[in-house]
Amino acid sequence: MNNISLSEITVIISAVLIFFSIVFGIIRLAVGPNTVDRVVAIDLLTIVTIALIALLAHQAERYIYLDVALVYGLLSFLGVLAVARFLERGI
Amino acid sequence: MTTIPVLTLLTIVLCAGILIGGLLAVLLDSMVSAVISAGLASLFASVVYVVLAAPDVAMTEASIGSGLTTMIFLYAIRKTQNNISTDKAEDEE
Amino acid sequence: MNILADFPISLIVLCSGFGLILLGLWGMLTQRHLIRIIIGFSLMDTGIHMVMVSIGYVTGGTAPIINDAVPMSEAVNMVVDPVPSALVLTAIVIGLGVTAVMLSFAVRIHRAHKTLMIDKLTESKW
Amino acid sequence: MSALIVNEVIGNLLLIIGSLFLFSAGLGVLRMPDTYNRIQTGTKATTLGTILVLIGLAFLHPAWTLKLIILIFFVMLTNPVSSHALARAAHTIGIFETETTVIDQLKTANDNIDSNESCTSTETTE
Amino acid sequence: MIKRMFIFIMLALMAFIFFNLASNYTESDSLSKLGQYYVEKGPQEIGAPNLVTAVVVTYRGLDTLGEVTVLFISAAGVGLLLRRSRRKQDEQTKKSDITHKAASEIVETATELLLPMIILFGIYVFMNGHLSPGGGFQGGAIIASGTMFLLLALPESHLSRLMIAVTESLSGFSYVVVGVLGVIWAGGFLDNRFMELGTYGDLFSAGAIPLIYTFVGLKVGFELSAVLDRFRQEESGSA
Repeated sequence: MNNISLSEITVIISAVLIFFSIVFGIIRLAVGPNTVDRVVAIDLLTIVTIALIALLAHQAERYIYLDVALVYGLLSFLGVLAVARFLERGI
Repeated sequence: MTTIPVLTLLTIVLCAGILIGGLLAVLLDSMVSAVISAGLASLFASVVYVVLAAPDVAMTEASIGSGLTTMIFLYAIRKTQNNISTDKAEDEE
Repeated sequence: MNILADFPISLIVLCSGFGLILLGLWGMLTQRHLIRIIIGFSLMDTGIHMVMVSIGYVTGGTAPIINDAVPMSEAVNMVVDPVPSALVLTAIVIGLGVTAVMLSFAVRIHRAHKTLMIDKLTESKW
Repeated sequence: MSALIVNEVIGNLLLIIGSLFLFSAGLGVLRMPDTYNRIQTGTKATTLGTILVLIGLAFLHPAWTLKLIILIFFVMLTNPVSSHALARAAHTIGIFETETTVIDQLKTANDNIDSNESCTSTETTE
Repeated sequence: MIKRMFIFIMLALMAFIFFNLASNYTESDSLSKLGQYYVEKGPQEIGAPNLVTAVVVTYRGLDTLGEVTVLFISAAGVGLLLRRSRRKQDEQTKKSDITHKAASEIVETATELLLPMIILFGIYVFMNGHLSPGGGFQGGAIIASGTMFLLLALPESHLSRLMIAVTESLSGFSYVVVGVLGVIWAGGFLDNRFMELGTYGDLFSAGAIPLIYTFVGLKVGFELSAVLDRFRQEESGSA
C-alpha cells in the first residue's frame, strides 16, 4: 500500500473534511431553534455539495460531471431565496 | 485501491443524511421546516445519483428539487393559511 | 476498511431508498394535515427513484456518455445501464407534475372547507 | 515535466485549504451563538472554500479550466443574493439580536426612512 | 388505537418485503441484455454520445411522448383547479388584497444579471442534450426556474398567458410533427435518422435529436412556468 499517490491522499483528506462539514450542517438542520437556522444549514449544504460534486468529477476523471455542479451553482440559491421571500411575506 | 472505501463512506454519509432529512420532514412541527428537510433529502439524492454514475438523473433532480418543488409547496402553504397572525407566530416559533 | 468494501455502493443506496419509502409511507399514514401527506408522498417518490437508479448500477461503472474517457469499443465493459436512468429521468418530472396537481387539490379543498385537517373533512368519509 | 509537478502540488494544496475552509464553515454553523453569526459563517466561508477547491481542480486538470471558471462565476454571483435575502428575512420576521449585539443598523435605517417620509410602515420594527 | 396497530402491521409487512428484496440483491457486474444492445448499437444507429438521450428520445420515444402528455394534462388540471368563478372572485379580491412585500434592491438588480444567464444556460442544456448530461427535461426545468426567480424578485410582474399557451402548443405540435416525419422518411415514429447523422460528437449531429430536445425543452419549460403562474395568481382578474 505504499504506492498511494499524492493526489489520492489529497482526495481522501478533502473528502473527510467535507464529510465533517456535512455532518455539522445536518446537526444544525436537526436542532436549529428556528426556521432561519435550518435554511442557513441548507444553504451551507448546497454550497458544500458543489465542491463535493467537483471532487467526485476529479475522482472519477469525468469532465461531464461538472455539468451537475453547474446546475447547482446557478440554481441552488433559488430554494433559499424562495424560503426567505416566504418568511418576509413576499410571495 | 484506497479509493473504494472513500466512495463507500461518502455513500453512507449521504444516505444517512437522506434518511435524517426524511425523518425530520415527517416529525418537525413547523411546515416550512418540513419542506426544507424534504429539500435536503432531494439534494443528497442528487449527489448519490452522481456517485452511481447517472449524471442525467442527477441533473434532473438538481434542477427540479432545488427550486421548483420548494416553490410550489410554499405557494400552497401560503394560500392555505387561515389566519395571518397565527402563521407568523408559527414561522418564528 | 475491508468491512466497508464488502458492502457494494448500490446496496447501501437500495436500502436507504427502501427506508425512505417506508418513511414516506409512515408520514402519509400518520399525519393529519393534507400538505404533510403530500410531503410524505414526495419523499416516497424520491425513495422509489433511488431504488430504480441503484438497480441499474454496474460495479465500477461510469456514466453512459461516450467521449475521450470512454472509447466506443470499450464502452460495453465500462458504463452503467442507461435504461433505468432514462426511466427515472422522466419519472422525476412526472413527480413534479403530480405533486402540483395534488397541491392544487389541497388549495381547492381549503377554499371550500377552510381547513386541511382530514379529520374535519367528513363529507366524503365512508 | 517540473511544471506539471508544480501544478499538481499547487492544486492539491488548494484543494486541502479549500476543504479546510468548508470544514470551518460547518463548524461555525454548528457552534455560533445566534442566527446572524450563523448566516455570516455559513455563506462567506463556504463561498471562499468552494472557490478554492474549484481553482485547485483547475490546476489539476487544465482542460477543465473554462467550465470551472464559469462555475466560480456562478457561485460568486448567486451566493450573496440568497444570503442577503435570508438575513433580511430574518430581520423582518423579528429574530433580533442576542445580549451581546451592539448596534442594529438596518433597524435605525428603517426608522430614519419612516420618520423622514412620515408614512405608515408595513413592518413593525418594534 | 386499532388504526395505529393496522398502520404498524402494514409498515412491518412492507419492511419485511423490502428486507427480503435487499438481502437477495447482488450488484451486477455486467450489463443486462437490453442495456448491452443499446450500448453497442446506440452510437452507430443514433449517433448520440449520450446513450441516455438515445434511449429517451428514440428507442423509448413513445414513453417520452406519453410523459409530455401527462405533464400537459397535469398543467391543465392545475389551471382548472385553481380557477376562480367570477362571483366569488370579486369578494375575494377585496378580502385577500395581500400586499406583497417588495424584494430588496439587491435581489431586484440580480434579476437583470442572472435571469438572462439562467435562460441561456437552459438553452445550452437542451441543445447539448446528446453530447453531455442534460436534455429537454432538465433544460425545461431550468427555464422554469428562471421564471420562478422572476416571480420571487418581482412578485407583481405580469406573464403573458397567451404567449405561454401559444409557445407551448406550437412546440408540442412540432414535436409530434417531427415524430411523424420520422415515420415518413425513416424507420418509424420519432426516428431521428431522417436528417443526416453528421459528424459524431458535433453540436449539430445525431439527426433530429437536437431538434426534438429543443421542442421538448420549450414545452416542458413553458408548462412548468404556467403551473407556477397559476399557483401565484389568485387575486388577479382574468381566469
